[in-house]
Amino acid sequence: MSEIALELKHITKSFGEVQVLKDITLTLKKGHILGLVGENGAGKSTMMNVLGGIYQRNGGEIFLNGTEYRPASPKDAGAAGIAFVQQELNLFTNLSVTENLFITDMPRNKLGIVNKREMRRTVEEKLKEVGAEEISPDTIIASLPMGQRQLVEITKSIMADAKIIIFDEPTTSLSNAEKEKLFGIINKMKEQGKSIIFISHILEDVFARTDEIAVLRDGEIISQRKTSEADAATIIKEMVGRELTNIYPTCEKTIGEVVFETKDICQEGRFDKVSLRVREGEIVGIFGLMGAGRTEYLRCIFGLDPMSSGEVIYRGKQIQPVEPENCIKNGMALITENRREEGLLLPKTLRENIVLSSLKAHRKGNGRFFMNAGKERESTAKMTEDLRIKTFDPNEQTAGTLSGGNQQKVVFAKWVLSDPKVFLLDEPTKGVDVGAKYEIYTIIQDLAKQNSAVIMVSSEVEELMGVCDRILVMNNNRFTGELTKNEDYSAEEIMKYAVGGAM
Amino acid sequence: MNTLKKLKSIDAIYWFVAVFFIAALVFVPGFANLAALERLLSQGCVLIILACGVHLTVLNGGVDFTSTALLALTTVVGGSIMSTKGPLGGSAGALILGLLVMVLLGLGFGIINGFSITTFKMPSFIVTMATQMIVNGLAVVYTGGSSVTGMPSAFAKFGKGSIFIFPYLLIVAVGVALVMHIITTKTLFGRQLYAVGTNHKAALISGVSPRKTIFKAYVLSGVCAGIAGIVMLAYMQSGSVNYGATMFNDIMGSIIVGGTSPAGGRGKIANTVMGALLINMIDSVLNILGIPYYFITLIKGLIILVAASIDLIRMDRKVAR
Amino acid sequence: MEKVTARAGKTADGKRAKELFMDYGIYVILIAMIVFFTVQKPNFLTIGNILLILRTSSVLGIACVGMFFVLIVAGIDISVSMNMYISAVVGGTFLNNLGMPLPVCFVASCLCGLVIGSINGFFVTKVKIVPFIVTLATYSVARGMALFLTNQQMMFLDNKVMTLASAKFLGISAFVFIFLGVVVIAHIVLTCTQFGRQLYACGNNLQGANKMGINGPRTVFFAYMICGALCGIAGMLSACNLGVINPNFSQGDEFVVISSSVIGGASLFGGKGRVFPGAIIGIVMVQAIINGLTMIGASAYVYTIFRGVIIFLAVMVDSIKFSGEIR
Amino acid sequence: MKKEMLRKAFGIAMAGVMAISMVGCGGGGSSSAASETKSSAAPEASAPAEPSSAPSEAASAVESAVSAASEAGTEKSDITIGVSWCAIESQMWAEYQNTIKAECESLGVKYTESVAENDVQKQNQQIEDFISQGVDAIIIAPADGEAVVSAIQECNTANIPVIMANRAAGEGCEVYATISSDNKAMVKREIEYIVSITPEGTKYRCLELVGSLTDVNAIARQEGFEETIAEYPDMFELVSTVPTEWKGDQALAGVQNTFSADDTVNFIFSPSDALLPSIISGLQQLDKYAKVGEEGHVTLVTFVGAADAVSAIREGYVDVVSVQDATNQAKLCVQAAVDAAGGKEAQDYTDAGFEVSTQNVETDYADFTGY
Repeated sequence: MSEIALELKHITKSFGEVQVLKDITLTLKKGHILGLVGENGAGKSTMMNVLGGIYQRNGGEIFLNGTEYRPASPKDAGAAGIAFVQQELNLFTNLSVTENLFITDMPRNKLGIVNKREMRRTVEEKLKEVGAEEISPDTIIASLPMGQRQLVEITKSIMADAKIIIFDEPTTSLSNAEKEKLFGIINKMKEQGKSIIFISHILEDVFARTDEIAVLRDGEIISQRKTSEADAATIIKEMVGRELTNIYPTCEKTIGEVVFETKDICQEGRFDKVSLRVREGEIVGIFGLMGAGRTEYLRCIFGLDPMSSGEVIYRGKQIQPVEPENCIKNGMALITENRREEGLLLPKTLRENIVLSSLKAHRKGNGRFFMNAGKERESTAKMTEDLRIKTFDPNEQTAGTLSGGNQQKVVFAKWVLSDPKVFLLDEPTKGVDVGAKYEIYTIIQDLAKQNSAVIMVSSEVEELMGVCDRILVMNNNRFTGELTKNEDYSAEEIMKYAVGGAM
Repeated sequence: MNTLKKLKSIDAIYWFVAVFFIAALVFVPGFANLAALERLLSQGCVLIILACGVHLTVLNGGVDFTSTALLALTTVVGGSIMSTKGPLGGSAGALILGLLVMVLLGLGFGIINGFSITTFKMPSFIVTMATQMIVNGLAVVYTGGSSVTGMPSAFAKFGKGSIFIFPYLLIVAVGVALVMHIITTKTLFGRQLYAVGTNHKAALISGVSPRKTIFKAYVLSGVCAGIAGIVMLAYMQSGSVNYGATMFNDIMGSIIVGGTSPAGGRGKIANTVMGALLINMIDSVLNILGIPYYFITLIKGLIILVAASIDLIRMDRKVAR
Repeated sequence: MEKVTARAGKTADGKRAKELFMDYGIYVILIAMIVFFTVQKPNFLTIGNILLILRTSSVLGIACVGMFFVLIVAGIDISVSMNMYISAVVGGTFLNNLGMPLPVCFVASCLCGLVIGSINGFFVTKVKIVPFIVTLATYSVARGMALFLTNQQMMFLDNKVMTLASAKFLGISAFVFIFLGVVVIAHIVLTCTQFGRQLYACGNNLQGANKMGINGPRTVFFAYMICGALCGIAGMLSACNLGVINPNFSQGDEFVVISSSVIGGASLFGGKGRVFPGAIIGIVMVQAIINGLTMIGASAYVYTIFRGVIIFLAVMVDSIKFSGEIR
Repeated sequence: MKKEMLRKAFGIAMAGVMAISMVGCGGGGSSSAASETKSSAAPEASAPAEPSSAPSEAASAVESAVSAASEAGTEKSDITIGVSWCAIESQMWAEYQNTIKAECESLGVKYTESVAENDVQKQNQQIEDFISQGVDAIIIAPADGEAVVSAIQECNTANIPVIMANRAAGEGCEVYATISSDNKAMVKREIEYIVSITPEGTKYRCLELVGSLTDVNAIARQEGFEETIAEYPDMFELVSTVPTEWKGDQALAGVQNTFSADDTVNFIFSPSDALLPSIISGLQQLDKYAKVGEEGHVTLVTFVGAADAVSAIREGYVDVVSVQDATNQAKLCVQAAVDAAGGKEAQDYTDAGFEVSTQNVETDYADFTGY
């Protein structure tokens, strides 16, 4: 099995003056899984878009099964047998499963009327193929849970009988069970002789599942080698270009009394009397599989989603009503998992973003209406420096032009400035490259050091074990386990609680 | 180099206004005299005030159709209260009451709009369209369709008077624009408004209440419409249910030509004022040149298209989304 | 967003009732209106009058169908009314000055509408200007052109248009058949063709659609083009109906069309709406208000207020369940 | 004459230049979008120049005729009259406009106009722009006589004589001459006339169409009609009042809806001939369009005196039209304007109008064809 399915030679691509791809040279063998790793902004998405016909390359050659390949549109790529499973789900929530799967290629008669029966039959077959026969082809996507949507997305990629399938961070929104299922499907595809490119931030997965690993950095392929010959330290080094000695920072801090408490939180159809206590200076991790209710819990106690009953208490005082504005007033802060949609004002300057949640504190004197621009600039300068945000001018540069890690730091800066005492962090390092991750962990530790209570939700067990003083495990909208640092931390134990088997 | 950079950073609209104005001064006979300029300035006042109000609603991605209808309702109601033919005989008290009622009417419908949009989550487009019909209907019911005349002399003087070539009405308009400018740029509410307009969810999660902010924007727009009604009444010396009927395009034109993004979150009051002046000047100059009005309509439409296209190109260059 | 599974007991029943009300609130208002008018004037609910309402609705109904296409791709078209005007003028010119047969005139106005629609589509998809602004501008441009072509005067149409206006099959006006025909075709296009489903896809997530290999801009462009073409037909049909094109022809009708479409279930946020029965319900509801008020001999002054209130209520019921961003 | 053309050309060129300069300023960069729009916007911007060349040619043709006339010996060639129209939406106004144009031409007077689309605010602005333009006299056909007072005051200050066409101005301003007709009185007289020719015992069940409720003239005609029929309760019964906003489709719907509610309606009052074609279309669709005296005839009473209305009377379908003598009014307006500009006194004139009916059309008005 050494036939080459896809070969990229010296691909270059630039936007205006910025050269995003400098030299991409890559080979994908038939029936192999190629893992592609690299920091955010290394050029992975651009490379994929070149392959997918969304962008046109500036230079270099691509050979598909030995013949020159130059896609002019996504349709060309599809016709050539290249399929994509995207990081963000590209499903139309207002259409049915069948319609989503056939959206560009519906079977139809001469009048253009589509053959619904034929479509449904094909979809049923394909769904069975990926082991998702529980999904009805006529269901509207909006009524499917996330995991099932991902399965639909995968089904989509096998619709066209693709020879090469590219998975772009497919596991970010999946529970472990779903993840296993996905890898099962990938292996099955491999057995069928399909070639797969697997892009992921999660090194464990890459090591466990791939035949080869290629590292992409700054628009160049740094290395491509057999997985069996690679080790994590080297790969990480190649990704960031420097050696990371300690991924998780530690610091000296004192953990005090219980300051934050959620009591008997109920939400119609989801939570039934869920409680949680956090001490001063403590970092509490919440682990749970997708759909366990972690994100929903944070959003619920922050007042973003309706809460039918329950109390949110800070320092013995009940926060009432539980609405974002009031929660913030009482010292709470929420960092959501999707910063571009919910965290930042992308077209606005860093200054405007950073002072956003403490606007009232930046009013002039004792006045009620007017803003104090000088004070804003001062705070912004301090924050960019403290959190080491890379920017040429925080008063001019817009948040949309920053890299993922820097954007996340701006979100942190926004909250650090308003000085809350309870931090709710939802996947704070999602989509952030390794270097920036470290800095974000440092920020989190610093917060705890300054006597804040931190609740951190993450899908990466390792990360929680590295950062948190205590880990709570959630399953089916309940807390099912609790582990304390250094005593009983073990990934297997956590997973056991998470799948709910042990209880 | 530095001056060039500075010149470049001036928004395009100022250049257009300046170029158009100078060209009109040079080439259009009858334009370059003080009386004509004074007339030009007094014509633009109502548009400036209305555009400033609607500007706020556009900033959060909405729109306010009601403001033009409020122009009709406030002038007939306010006019009938302060009229010398009215029950109060045009006394000073009547004048004050009339002015107050006009602003309150604007405020009231602003509250209704804001409440419906924020509480029932109705799209502003439809809400304000429906309230526009209702407000217009009320104005017609109130007068039976006839005009209201007989403004007290003090009010007439206010409407016709001027300092040098600057009509009193312009001073009101500039005052309103200035207040709006300060509100949008210097105050807490202004910052909240831009934040909500840019990213509704991010604003909510950062403790800025979109509901309160949007509500306030519509209320302010209503108040502006009330004040615009006062200026209109003073300028025309009569109240009519017919006012504002064809103004909406000009209002949106002013805002768009001023570079405000109709998607929300971006745009300056000062530029909208300039936009209003430009639209007004185009109207006037083409009128003086004897261009048929349908060409004026057509040209204004084209200018909106061109201005919006340019704005997008500039944004594309500025922000890589 | 995600469906909350209802719990057993009373609350669920209450909730279901509430949801039912919200889903069918428009129908509740429609029925309430019908009952009100029928009580006031029993001949409101006769076959003849219902057919009449349908007939009165048919012209703007066709424009409504066009508006559905645009609303489904999350756009809006303010220029519909002036598009109707200029198309009617073009069609009328073919009829009067060139002496063309009526079908040719319809083709001419349809083409004219199509051109205006294409201009809208071009600026929305290529230049990427917000549709509201583009169509506001083309509104002015089309109006200016139409007034120029007519020299701002009334344009009388040849008498042969009356044959179409009075034509009846089975006692039902030809207009109704044309309207229903357009609705049926549009319904089939939207539900049973790939293009139709792609329209919904583009309205739901345009960027996603592009990535999926749908030619998003082209699809949206076609939506505007179809809307334009249908407006062209509606314009000529209206002109045939009236026998004359006044300078204020169809002025303000864009509001009627948009509000009817929204009442009929299309969303200003795109991706939603069924032409059948939505477009019919929407426009019939608005026209029934006018018909009913005329029948009960209401004062001329209450018409606009009543219409405004009904539109307000209808949209309110529809919006309460909406959970997205406030605009 | 050349100057005039230059001005127009300049106006259009300026708009074009502006549009292009806007693109130029914005699109200096190298982005592909910029060039895309540049190429798209430029032809758009030049678009107005194309169609406008036609009217300016037409205008120049008129002007050359004017100058020819002035060369032929008329001595008033340097007078310019500005005419501010409320709107040219009915045949009467078209007649008015054509007559004034022709009259100006024959007198060798320059003519310039603006149309306000029935928007009173716009009309005020346009009148003020005439002042800036430096015209010698202004003829105003107001959308609302009360609402133009403020603009007329401006004219008074600028010493430009104002002639009111068709409708009088409100109080508080000086008008040189008023050539008007009293809409309300005319409608009243028209209804009286109908009463006088209607046999005793006839019952009229009336549908009244109302023009725009925001238009004072529509209101005047409505009041005239309603007040008069109230005086004859035995003869008239008002079944329905339908607002039309001067729009044909609403008039048509109003007719159909009313007949659907009440088949016995036998009298329609139309406030303008502009609505008549739509009313007739509605009646034809209902098979109610019969001649006077025939079975099922619906009495049609209308206002203005357009050609199609008069011919319909001649054919016997329409009963009565109240005619404003637009031709004569227009001539008087121009005469008054020329007199005023020449410093002479001008006379007010009230056009009483006349009724043309199926009974008198062949006798008294055999030559009258309407306009």
